[in-house]
Amino acid sequence: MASYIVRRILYAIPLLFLITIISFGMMKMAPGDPTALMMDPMIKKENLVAYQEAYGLNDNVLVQYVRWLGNMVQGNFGESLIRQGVPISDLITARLPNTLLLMLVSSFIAFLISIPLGVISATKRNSLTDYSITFVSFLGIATPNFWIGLVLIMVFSVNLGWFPTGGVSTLGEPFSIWDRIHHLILPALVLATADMAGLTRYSRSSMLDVLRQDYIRTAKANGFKNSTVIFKHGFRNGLIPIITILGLMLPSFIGGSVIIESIFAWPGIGLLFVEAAFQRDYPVIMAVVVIAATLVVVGNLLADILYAVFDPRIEY
Amino acid sequence: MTLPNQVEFTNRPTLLEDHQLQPHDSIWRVMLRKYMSNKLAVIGAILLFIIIGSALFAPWLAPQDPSKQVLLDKLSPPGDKYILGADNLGRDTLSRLLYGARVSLLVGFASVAGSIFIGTVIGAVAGYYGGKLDAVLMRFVDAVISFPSLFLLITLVTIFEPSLMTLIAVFAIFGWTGTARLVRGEFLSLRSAEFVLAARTLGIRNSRIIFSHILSNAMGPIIVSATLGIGGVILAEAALSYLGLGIQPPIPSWGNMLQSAQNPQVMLGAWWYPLFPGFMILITVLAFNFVGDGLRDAFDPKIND
Amino acid sequence: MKKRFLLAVVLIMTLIIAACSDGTANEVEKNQGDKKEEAKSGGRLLLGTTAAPTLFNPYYSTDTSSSTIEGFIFSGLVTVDTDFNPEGDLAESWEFSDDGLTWTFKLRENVKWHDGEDFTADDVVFSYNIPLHEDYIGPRGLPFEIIEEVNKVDDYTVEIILSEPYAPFITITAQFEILPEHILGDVPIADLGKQAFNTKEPIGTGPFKFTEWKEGEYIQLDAFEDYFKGKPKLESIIYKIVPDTNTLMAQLQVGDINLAGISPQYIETAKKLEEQGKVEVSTGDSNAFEYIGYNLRNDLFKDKEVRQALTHAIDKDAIVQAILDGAGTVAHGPGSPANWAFNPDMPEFEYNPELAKKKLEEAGWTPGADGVLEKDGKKFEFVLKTTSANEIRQQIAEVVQQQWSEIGVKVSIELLEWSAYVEQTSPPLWNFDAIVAGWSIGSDPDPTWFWHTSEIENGLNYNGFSNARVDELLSKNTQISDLEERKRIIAEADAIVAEEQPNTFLYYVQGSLAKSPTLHGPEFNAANTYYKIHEWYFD
Amino acid sequence: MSNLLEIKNLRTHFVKNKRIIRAVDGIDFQIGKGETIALVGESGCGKSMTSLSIMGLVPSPGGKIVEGEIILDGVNLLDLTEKEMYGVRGKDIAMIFQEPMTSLNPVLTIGDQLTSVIIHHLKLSKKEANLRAIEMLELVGFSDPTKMMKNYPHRLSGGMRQRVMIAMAMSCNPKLLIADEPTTALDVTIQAQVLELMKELSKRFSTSILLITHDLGVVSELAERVVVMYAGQIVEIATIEDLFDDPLHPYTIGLINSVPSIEGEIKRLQSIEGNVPAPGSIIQGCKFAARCSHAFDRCWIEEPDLLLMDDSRAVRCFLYDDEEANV
Amino acid sequence: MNSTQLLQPMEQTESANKIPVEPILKVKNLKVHFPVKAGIMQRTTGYVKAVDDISFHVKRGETLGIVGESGCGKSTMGRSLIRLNEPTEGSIIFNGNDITAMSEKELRPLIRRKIQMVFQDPYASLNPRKSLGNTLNEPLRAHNLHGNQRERDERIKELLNVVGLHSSSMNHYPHEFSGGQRQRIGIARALVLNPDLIIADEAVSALDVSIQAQIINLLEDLQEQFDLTYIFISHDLSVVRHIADRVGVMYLGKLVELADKAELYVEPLHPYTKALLSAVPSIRSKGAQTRERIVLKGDIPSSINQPSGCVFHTRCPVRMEHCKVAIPTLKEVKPGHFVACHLYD
Repeated sequence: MASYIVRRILYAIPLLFLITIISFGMMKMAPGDPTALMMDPMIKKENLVAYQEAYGLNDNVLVQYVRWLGNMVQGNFGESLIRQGVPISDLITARLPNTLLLMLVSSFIAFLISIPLGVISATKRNSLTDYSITFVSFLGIATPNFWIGLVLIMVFSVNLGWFPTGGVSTLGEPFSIWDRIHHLILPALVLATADMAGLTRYSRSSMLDVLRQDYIRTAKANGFKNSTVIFKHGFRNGLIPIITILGLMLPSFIGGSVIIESIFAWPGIGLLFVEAAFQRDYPVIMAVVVIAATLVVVGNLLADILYAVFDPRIEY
Repeated sequence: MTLPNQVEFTNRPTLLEDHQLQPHDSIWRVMLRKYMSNKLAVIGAILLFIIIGSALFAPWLAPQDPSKQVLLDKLSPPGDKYILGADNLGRDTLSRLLYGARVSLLVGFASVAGSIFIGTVIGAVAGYYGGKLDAVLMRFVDAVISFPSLFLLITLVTIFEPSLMTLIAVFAIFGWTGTARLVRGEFLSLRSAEFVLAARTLGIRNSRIIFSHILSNAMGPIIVSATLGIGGVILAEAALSYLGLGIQPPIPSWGNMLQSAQNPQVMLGAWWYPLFPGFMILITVLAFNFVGDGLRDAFDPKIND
Repeated sequence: MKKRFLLAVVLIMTLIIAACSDGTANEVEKNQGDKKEEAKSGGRLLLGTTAAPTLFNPYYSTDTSSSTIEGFIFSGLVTVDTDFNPEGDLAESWEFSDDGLTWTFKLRENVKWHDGEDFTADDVVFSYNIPLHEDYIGPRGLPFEIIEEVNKVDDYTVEIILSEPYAPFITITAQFEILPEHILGDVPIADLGKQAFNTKEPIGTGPFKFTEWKEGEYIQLDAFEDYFKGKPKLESIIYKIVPDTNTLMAQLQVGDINLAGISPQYIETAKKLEEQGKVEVSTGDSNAFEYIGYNLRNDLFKDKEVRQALTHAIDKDAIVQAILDGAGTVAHGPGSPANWAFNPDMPEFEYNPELAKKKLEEAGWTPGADGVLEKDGKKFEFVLKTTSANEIRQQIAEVVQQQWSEIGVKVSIELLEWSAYVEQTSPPLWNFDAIVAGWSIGSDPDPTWFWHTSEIENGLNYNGFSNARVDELLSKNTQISDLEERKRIIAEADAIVAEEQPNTFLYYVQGSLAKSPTLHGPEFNAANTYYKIHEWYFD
Repeated sequence: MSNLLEIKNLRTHFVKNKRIIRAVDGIDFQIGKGETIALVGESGCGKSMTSLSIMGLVPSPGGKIVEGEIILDGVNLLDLTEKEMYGVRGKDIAMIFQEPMTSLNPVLTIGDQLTSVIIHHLKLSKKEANLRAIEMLELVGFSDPTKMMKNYPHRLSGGMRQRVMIAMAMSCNPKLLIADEPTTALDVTIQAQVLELMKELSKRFSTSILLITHDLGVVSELAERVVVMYAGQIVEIATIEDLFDDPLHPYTIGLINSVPSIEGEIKRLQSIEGNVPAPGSIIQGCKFAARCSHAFDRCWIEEPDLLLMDDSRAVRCFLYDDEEANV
Repeated sequence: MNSTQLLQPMEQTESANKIPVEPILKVKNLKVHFPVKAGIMQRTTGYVKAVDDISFHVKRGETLGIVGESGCGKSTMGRSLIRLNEPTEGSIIFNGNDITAMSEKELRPLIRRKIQMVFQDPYASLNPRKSLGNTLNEPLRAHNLHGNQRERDERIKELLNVVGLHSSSMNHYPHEFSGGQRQRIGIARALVLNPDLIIADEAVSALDVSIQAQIINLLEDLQEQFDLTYIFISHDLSVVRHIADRVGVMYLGKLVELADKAELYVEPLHPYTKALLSAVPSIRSKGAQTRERIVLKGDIPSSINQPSGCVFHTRCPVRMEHCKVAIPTLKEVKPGHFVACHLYD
């Protein structure tokens, strides 16, 4: 398995390389001058040129790419165009933990709710329960995420006052776990709903697949109770494809954070990205895009490893 | 001339008697039967039919010019004058919904058509020829897929300005990866299917094998993913609209109609305004999903009941 | 809000708190004075905004959020009061020579930096020399071009020599705060923009000292005990960054924010909250106007009558009522009622589509087969550009598009992302037919920037407006230090501009400020919302 | 020889596309204690569904036992509750399946799978169950059973997996072992091994075996009596000697003659013309008539009953109907 | 050339039968190896020797049976003969043409018309999206045979008749046919270009016994009728005995024995062949004595790690010391009887 893991890791390297090329390429397609936004229209022309010179905006594209990549490999993402003098890595390190926390918690919620639902749906195939779960999942897929978020804020935060309207913690209050959880519940829930629906559908079909397998018949023929058959023999097998699905869902999960963080004022990289996008802060946009893609690659890597842990058939 | 040994076969007249052959079903009819047995899929198809129909006939169905503003009537509730109320500029919501359907569906269909095309070509090439080409193409797909799509969409939309054409292009350019993987998978498995081998041994040309033998059999999953993809694009456009990066007003799309209702004032005071575009998005995406699900079952040879 | 000089407010893209000066300002002050004795000190001001600041160094930042916070941390030589009158801040008093070229500032003594050091003339000399330095890389060079040299007379006296008389000069000294020479003096000017000082450890002489910047969440400032005007009553200010206005409103409603500017679309919501007793809203004209600008390089708009006709076709009142919910005053010319130089008596082109049609017909434009006006086979159609970043301008564009269509003018709307919009509308491209835009006027009302011929090539006169009389008046206005005289000159220039209608002036922006009822002090003000912030307090 | 299992008039039906498929259409037969009986027929004849009916594992929804009795040691299994059946499956009746590659759970070790069955039915401790499992593995011919316990199924070849399946099936001393095409998926040389093993075990534990297969060769190796099925019905029951020496039913005859022999030369194979009827097709008269070279008028109209020829012999064909003989 | 002529045996074939001439197919030292990639860098660490140094020839008009257990490489070998798998080494000479290295373009007029294949799985071997008529029409069009559609339809109808299907079934799709009928379609498709050699890869394995017999009979009839040469690949020794003239036995990619069927089945020489034959369960009938059964121990080794020396030595009941080291070669020990075993050195 070690060799399998090492191979997966090595495989990720060219992927990351391609990711940087694509990100950089996109940025360079931008027609506008990034300095336009931040410049006082009354700036002296010499100053503008000096400024562009100082930020290397006039160099050859390849030179810019190599410089950027080289710096990035050393953890130096450069500096924000807007927030002069602030290393982007500072911005990222301040924001990333929030995003990761949100994602971990919401994926946990998604798992906790949707996998059992999917399993129930599969074992009670074509029953009323199955139809209800299916319908609700479809509803979940079809409802715009941000809409759920806004409604929840209006109802639970503004009208009922049960939850804060946003942010990671109450400002100025001393740190408390409860306070953090209190702030986390709504955004995590909304982020979870988006993928919960899909995950329920996937775990249903994965479980249905498993329940059709011969070894399930074997277990039944051995006289095991239905619940034993489903959980001991079915569940783990059903879980394996879901792990892969989870890896595949990661991009949409991280993508969803853009919206959720915007709605809930959650200071993660998604919000940073939106801010940067509106300000055309290219170095920040690039950095976040690369980080987000890297997160996906790393997440997939973890999924692969998890896969190998759960599935003894993976040995090489 | 008579064939030698034909006598051998004359004692088999019953071979093809009707009770031996299953009722003369075309594949399409079999699929239709499977499809019709999925209630939700049938409902979805009916809904889509209505939605697409009303989009096509919007100019005849719309009670008013969708861009006609009566500022004094802004945020009128549903009633006689405005069946579904009026928006924040006093425009008729129903008319805008109908015209918005055209835009939302156009974006959905056009961008999915584009991404299906790109994805199919790349997936087919990778899957059929395999080897190094496949490896390179798939690495590229992996890399593109690693970008959370919303990040890509936002980046590109901010770079290129969110016009109708850019949105379609951006959705198409980054929506193809799923199809590419899917098509590649189909090609890989169909490439070694016995009927393809048979076609090769018969000297059928590669191009014909790809199109007539492999692609026609991979069409099912492609259509399914396209169906689901349209729903996805409509949702994504709405999400972009939320950030103000979707289809730009005054062209009405359901996404930007919903977006202009993102305002506590509206949400509390004029609930009908965000309700209807939201509902249309929901229903349409739901319908596409139902249809996709039904098609998936219909195309799946494994599921026979 | 001294920083609102000029350009900060090209960026009134969306909502930002604007300022006002109506008669109530003095009254408020009095009230504050009355309550002073009973006021409890303490309390935390949660100031909500949708725009994150960038850095705290007035010579490098350009955005409103940063300027606001700089105003808390630093002090300038002067500040402006609620009526745009310059008032001594670090400078106790100032005087200028008869030729208007030499300005002498007498500095306050016993002013402490946040780190305990004394403030001296060296700090002023250092600060004002930054943008003059040849290595200076930053966006703020232009206002300083007028300065010839900055000299230290003694520890508490500074002399500034200008290259020509310039009346608005005093507002520049209000806009650019003083930085500590003892900390930054040794830093090469080229590196100054990237100092950790700017973001992590700014040291000023202002009422609040920087404590923490929680990335993406808030900036915390705590009261500076040794503030030279007395220790602020507020314990701290938390400048909270909220991603969008919806969230801002929600947070205001539940009390997670106790002070925020309200953009016009949300004014009704804010009023509702006020009815519920959750907030108090104060409103006033801000120092800005919104307009539809015509590119006079375009043949379509060369004729004054045509421009006037276009204005006649627009129902400004409906726009103000429907889009702004009344939160604006219909405008007929440039300037702002908030400003002392405002001319209330300018030519008006009221809403009258029939008259518009008539005027256009006189100008040779007659309806074609499709109802669109034509002249010499050319149709009256053009592109109206605005930025997608501003919802109100977007809606205005849609309304105007429709109203123009009623007189046979065909307009298509193009929404541009902000920086692309700036790039396309400004020199040297001027790639637009018409735009929906807005200008904020600086602390000094000088209109030279917008209308003087010399500003066409590389300035803010995007329209390409040129009028000899206006040029003459404007050139004079900055040379004159007498306010009444200056006001008269500016009024005349503004009236000519209004007559010429290079823009359809739509309305004067109204600003609103919502605060928690327990917070005392803040009132909406076009000149300086945060005037005397050290005296604000909570019950 | 007393009967271990009696099946009386068993009917198992399916609903597919709103059509009723009579997968098992009224079958009766018995299995004696210690007897090995083979259920033979081509695909779709209902032999596998018979075995699933006995196990109470008819796939549901869709399938249903509509009539009949399955009496094991005097108890009608169809009267038992699902909970009571848990104690029967794997304990009294064990089963091995055709596909050894997929019939074992891929994520559990061989040991896990074996011991869990043993603990479930024999109520042994973990340790005792382990010993028992090792013993069983040894019995089915693994030289290093302890090591095998820790293995996962994917490391084993098909033959080894089928041995594990047999070990699992035999681990609780079942009264009846149902072997559904146990060697079909195996290579000849491996098939030989497994057949040897089954023979040995059945002798040793005197377990009754219901062997389900389409391969007459395998039948001849293992079975004592044969039940031939066609289209959901039994067409002939005979001892193995009678069946091969003197098959009665035209279908049985056709079946035997259509198999090429490894022993010697046959000039031309005799084939049964036509196709196996599609499941669910409704056929009037004898279900085999359409393919039968002896069919006469009556066969197209009436359906023949299963005629008892003697104690061990029965055939469903009008050719052996006395009434016909009289005509 | 009209359509019916095509169905007739080729004239030159008939005359060729009279003179003992070149075999229709000669295979020399054929190897098909697949690289095995392993380790972190996915280097090629070894080869699956699916087909390892096999030589034989096929005489015109005969049926050569190839038997072996799963994984012995018989299918790969069959496919490599028509270049569906690329041979790694060796040569394949068909009708005097070396086709081992020909381009697809060169293969088309020659091999793609003259060698056809019948596949195992009657479900997978037909394109479910094509009607029977289309399936049979396509190759005719691809090779520009039978000018117009009417002629081609005629030809297809005749073909269907020949394989025992009703001509009305042209418009039906594969899913409407039973397994046996589909296999007839597969055979019709193999015949449509009028080939000389047909490779039948487990052509009857997936069928029920009663149907299997029909198809075997059909294949035999067709061979006689069209003077076909067959390579009949199967794991079923009984079927091969019935249909083949000569039989080759494969084990782990090697041809271990090759002889006339009479000899091979009655007097097998290779220990593997002996074990294989004895393992086949057969219908017990009166008088026929049951042969002594040799039950081989253990499993077939994986083809990635082939045993050294004689590949069979790990399971061989009569192995000798040098079997582990020395690779036996296929030698003619009796006229027409080849065996690769050190016992006969």
